[in-house]
Amino acid sequence: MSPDLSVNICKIKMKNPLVLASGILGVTKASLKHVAGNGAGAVTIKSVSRERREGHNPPIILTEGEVMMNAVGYSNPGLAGAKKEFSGLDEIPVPVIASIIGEDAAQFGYMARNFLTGEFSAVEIPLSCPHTPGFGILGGHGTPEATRDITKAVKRHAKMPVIVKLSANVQAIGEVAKAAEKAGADAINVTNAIGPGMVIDVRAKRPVLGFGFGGLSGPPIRPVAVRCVYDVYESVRIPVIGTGGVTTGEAAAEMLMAGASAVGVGSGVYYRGIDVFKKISDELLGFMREEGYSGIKDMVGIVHD
Amino acid sequence: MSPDLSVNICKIKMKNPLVLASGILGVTKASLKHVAGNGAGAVTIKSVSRERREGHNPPIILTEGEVMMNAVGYSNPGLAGAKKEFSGLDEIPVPVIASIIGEDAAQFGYMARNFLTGEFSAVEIPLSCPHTPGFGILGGHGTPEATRDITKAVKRHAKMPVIVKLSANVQAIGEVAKAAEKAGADAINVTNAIGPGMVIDVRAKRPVLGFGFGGLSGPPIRPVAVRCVYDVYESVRIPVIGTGGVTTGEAAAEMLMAGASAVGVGSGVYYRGIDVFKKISDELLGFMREEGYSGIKDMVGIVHD
Amino acid sequence: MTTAQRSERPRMLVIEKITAEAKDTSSFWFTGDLKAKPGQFVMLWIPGTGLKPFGVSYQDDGRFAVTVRKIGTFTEKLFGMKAGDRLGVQGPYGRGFSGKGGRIVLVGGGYGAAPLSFLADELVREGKEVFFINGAATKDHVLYRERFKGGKVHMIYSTDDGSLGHRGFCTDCLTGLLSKHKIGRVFCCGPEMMLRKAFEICLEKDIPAEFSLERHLKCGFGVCGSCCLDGTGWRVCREGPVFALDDMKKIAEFGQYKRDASGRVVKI
Amino acid sequence: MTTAQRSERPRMLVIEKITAEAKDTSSFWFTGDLKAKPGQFVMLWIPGTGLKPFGVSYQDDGRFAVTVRKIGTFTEKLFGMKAGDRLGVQGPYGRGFSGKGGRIVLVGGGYGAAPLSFLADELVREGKEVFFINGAATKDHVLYRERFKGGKVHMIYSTDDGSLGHRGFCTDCLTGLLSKHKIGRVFCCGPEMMLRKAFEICLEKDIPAEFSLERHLKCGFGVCGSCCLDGTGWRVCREGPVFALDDMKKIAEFGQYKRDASGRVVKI
Ligand SMILES: Cc1cc2nc3c(=O)[nH]c(=O)nc-3n(C[C@H](O)[C@H](O)[C@H](O)COP(=O)(O)OP(=O)(O)OC[C@H]3O[C@@H](n4cnc5c(N)ncnc54)[C@H](O)[C@@H]3O)c2cc1C
Ligand SMILES: Cc1cc2nc3c(=O)[nH]c(=O)nc-3n(C[C@H](O)[C@H](O)[C@H](O)COP(=O)(O)OP(=O)(O)OC[C@H]3O[C@@H](n4cnc5c(N)ncnc54)[C@H](O)[C@@H]3O)c2cc1C
Ligand SMILES: Cc1cc2nc3c(=O)[nH]c(=O)nc-3n(C[C@H](O)[C@H](O)[C@H](O)COP(=O)(O)O)c2cc1C
Ligand SMILES: Cc1cc2nc3c(=O)[nH]c(=O)nc-3n(C[C@H](O)[C@H](O)[C@H](O)COP(=O)(O)O)c2cc1C
Ligand code: FES
Ligand code: FES
Repeated sequence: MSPDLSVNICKIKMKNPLVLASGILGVTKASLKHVAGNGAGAVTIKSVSRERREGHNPPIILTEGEVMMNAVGYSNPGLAGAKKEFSGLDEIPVPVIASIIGEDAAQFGYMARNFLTGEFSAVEIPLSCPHTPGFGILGGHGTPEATRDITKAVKRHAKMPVIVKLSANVQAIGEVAKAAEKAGADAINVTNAIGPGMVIDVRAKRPVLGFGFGGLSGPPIRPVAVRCVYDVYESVRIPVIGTGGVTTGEAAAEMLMAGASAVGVGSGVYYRGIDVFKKISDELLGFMREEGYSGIKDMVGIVHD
Repeated sequence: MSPDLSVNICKIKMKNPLVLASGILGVTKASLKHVAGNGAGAVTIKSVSRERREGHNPPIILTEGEVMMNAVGYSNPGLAGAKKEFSGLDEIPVPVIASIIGEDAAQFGYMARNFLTGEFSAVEIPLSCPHTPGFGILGGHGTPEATRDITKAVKRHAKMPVIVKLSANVQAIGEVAKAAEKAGADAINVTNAIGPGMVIDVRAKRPVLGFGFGGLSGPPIRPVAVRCVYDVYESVRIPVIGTGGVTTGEAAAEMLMAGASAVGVGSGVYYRGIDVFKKISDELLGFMREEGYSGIKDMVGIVHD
Repeated sequence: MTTAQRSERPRMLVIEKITAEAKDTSSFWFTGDLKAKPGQFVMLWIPGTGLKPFGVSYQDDGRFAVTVRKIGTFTEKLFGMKAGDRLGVQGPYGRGFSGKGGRIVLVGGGYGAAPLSFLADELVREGKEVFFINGAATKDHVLYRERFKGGKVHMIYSTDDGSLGHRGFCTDCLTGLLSKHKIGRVFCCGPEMMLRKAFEICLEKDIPAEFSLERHLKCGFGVCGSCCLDGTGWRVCREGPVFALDDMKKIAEFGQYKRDASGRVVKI
Repeated sequence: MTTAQRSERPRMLVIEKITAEAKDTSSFWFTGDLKAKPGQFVMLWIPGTGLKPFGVSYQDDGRFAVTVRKIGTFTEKLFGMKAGDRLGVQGPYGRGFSGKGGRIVLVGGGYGAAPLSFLADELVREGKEVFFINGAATKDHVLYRERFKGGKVHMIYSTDDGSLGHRGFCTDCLTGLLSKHKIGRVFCCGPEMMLRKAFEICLEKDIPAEFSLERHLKCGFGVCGSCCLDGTGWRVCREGPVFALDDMKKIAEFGQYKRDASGRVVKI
């Protein structure tokens, strides 16, 4: 019998453990559908704020060898525009995860109340963007206290699982994860882009990114993400989505073994093409067959045994 | 006229800005000499503690694509052995920087008093190792308070410039740098290995490193190091040594432009061979010629203008 | 297991020369082996100002150029630069024109003529017969009037005010050509309304055709999602900017609307 | 600008078979195209136990082996494994034997015979005349007694107790050979005191020679500095483990001392 790739994490049923990470494509419904057609098990929309945002001035993304760096700055059409954009989601054949942002707990709560519809399978709250003033790390959302307050505010209004997205940049990631769990989070996603970093063009004598610095993603951050997943798995009982640098089936297996129940894929869309989801699924299946795993659960967290 | 590569940072006179980073080779005097012969402007010894340490169980280093990860665990022959090892340093044609470690300010002070001889041109104190229990980040040395106390303890006994080596892992790196400056530090070195990260062998179902996790170095961490240098340059007036992922002349120029007065090179020894120092010097010279810089100073911090 | 990638960041290149092509339109020349295909674009970086896409308009012997119309903030800054200054160049990106077909018609409106002129060079090199319908607002706005003087490309001009060639829509000339000659394929680039007209004509006459679309591009290499098209979700910067007629049918927003820097829908 | 690198981490390989070579000494066989040169070594990883260097002792047709002497913690664990189990293999690392010279002498002591036996295979393949002085404590400890039975390698045995071949130092046999034959080059591997003797003999007779050194290796690929040699600072894992006679002269610690896992100097 062929190994079973399906997972069911906090009531999100997925045919495989691969989730499109927020902010890579996902600006439009059509784009999510395109990604779903390329084999993703679930898709996340690009984070939405109450007000419309143009984001940082381009360049907003660069790659430097295997590293990707971005400072997109949360461009999004705002609550009203996004609500129109993300309706009729039944067109998308896989679960759609919302992503909402605010500058404080009240704004997060507002977004949860006014943006979320029953069409979403879950909502993710990134408390971890490293390069947008007022938000995430720069908004002071990375502390256990802020994590607790924001999670509570969202839980109050969201009639769906709430996923708290953390950053590897936080020192005691286990403590932050515990704060989220205690406040009612249904799952943890680690990690957002890390660093941040700066790339300077030595001829222009200027940082390349319009914002100056930006978060790192891509294959080289995978070891950091795996370590975070490992730490969070030791700290909480809610499921973990492991995100960061996964581009191959073996890398996905590594995340699962570290303790992830599902795996986020972002930069992989660049490194291996939009069909990265199909590729990773196939490779994961091959790996499971070779190593004799019958289902994803058999791998989750086995490094901790 | 050929551009001038020499630098003079807090009385350390170097023929070029490239410093062998601590812990890459540097276990013996002969090894330092070998590196000096391959073009380094200065060399740093592997960190020495009072007691002899065997370090973590191998594997202690791995590479995963462009990332290097290590958890050496501060193996060193201890104060007595190292004192014998590092005498007669005049054999080495470039400045030699000592590196001492302890678990608290008192131990650092003890090492400064008992280990440092006039043969060293400076002493570096790493407060930033991400993977050795009792030391660096895991020893709680990354806070502004610990940084202040340890720096003061070393300053009290060291009759030479004191370089404080920080970690990108620290959230407010500018604050930590300021604490070091205020306590009398003569220079800041950023960054130590970052992360930490974990690489799991999916067939062995185990972390590869003997210690489980380890610090990241190599080309992919360069953007993070550059950003740290940029931030520290904005925060303090003492010179900065920029370390992390430098393997080419352009990467060295990038560090300088971000605000570094000298450039540490560690993993580059692997990525481009032990003559990496000669290679980077030549490339830097070529770059300066092309772009019309007559000396290193002309580049330092120009991104801030 | 990931393949080693080139770095997606601008390289600073010296502007070799700037040549005026028409009113408010100039070509910026660079030395370098871009290896672009006609229809591909580069991202130009003006440090401190921004990053914008421009089609490649010339390429041979280790030189290439883009032809830019002065429109707003970025392009005004660009027009303030001179030969010897440096500019960041990134790419080439996107999928270009197939170049397939025997007797070929190019339909270019405004700076849309830019990528088509590079395509024309290539087609001539391959010995193909090429009709180039070159439309603009007025005679003063017409690009490349000298470029194809050799006669190997049949130039057909069209202006809104009739100051050069046909007066009116350049797509009228397409209808004319298609009824006179057996045409293998039509390649179009220009304002979306023009593209839409050309699309309808080719659809009706059942002529193979390809269209180069413009949307708001931020990254240029398929990551940010700002250029995705409704109907299919295709990225203009990656699956496009050139799409074949059959694919165009599936692009629901074509000729209707696009999105701005925030992702908000705006009418065309 | 850095070249894409292979990853320096163990690959888990199935132990194909384990063959006893002598008392407490076995060869561990793997399937895989190692592409090692004689004298190079691999790092073996037993997850949870450690990582140690072992010379490659066989290699052909997509198979290779290492020959291990049971000595301490790591090797005891290794001897507890069986065919079908998996082991991490990393490398090959280091610079091997040059293989230069016409008529050749190999001098191996204990498991030092392992890398030399792989070299012998290669030299025979090249049609060279090979004398292999194979020294061990007793007859029971002698490796590869069956391996070179074909006769293409002149085997000369030496044991401490005289239970097989010459009784005493295997270097005595080297002196004997050098006085009888015109020898092109000598390759040595074994305990450092044996190497030192062989070195002095070759130095005196002015015969080209190469020596494989052992030091405490931690990383195996030139980064940690645990294997650096006094006099030159060379790394056994990178500039070595094989050094030519002229280079050996510069290695101040040769035959004197080495360093332990902490870097502390210990007498040899
Ligand atoms: C794939 C692709 C290829 C392109 N190739 C070329 C090319 O070869 N030559 C060229 O000159 N431009 C080209 N463009 C357009 C170019 O990228 C810029 O959008 C344009 O130059 C305007 O930039 P700006 O900053 O100067 O104007 P902005 O300050 O951005 O805009 C000024 C005003 O012009 C309007 N405007 C902006 N962009 C356009 C537009 N594309 N068309 C009409 N009005 C616009 C805006 O609505 C605004 O009101 C291409 C675009 C794409 C997506
Ligand atoms: C380049 C290189 C190639 C090598 N090739 C081989 C090989 O082909 N076959 C092989 O069996 N070994 C080889 N070794 C030695 C091997 O790496 C181990 O050091 C050895 O197997 C001991 O490991 P252990 O953990 O079992 O013993 P340990 O527990 O480390 O040591 C047990 C005891 O043995 C002593 N000891 C440790 N290492 C040695 C040694 N190398 N020689 C003598 N006594 C020692 C220790 O001092 C200790 O008292 C090689 C070493 C190097 C550096
Ligand atoms: C271009 C880009 C935009 C991103 N935007 C968002 C975002 O809007 N919200 C969010 O939670 N994470 C965002 N991220 C972070 C990713 O979701 C993901 O956590 C990170 O990139 C690490 O995964 P990866 O290495 O697979 O890309 C963005 C990342 C990139 C590269
Ligand atoms: C194998 C290894 C050992 C290291 N040991 C030390 C050490 O003992 N003391 C220290 O301050 N830094 C140590 N470091 C950190 C390096 O000095 C340097 O800060 C880091 O590797 C980043 O620079 P790089 O990318 O050029 O290697 C070590 C790094 C490596 C890779
Ligand atoms: S411009 Fe970013 S995906 Fe197309
Ligand atoms: S074993 Fe690490 S440098 Fe040789």
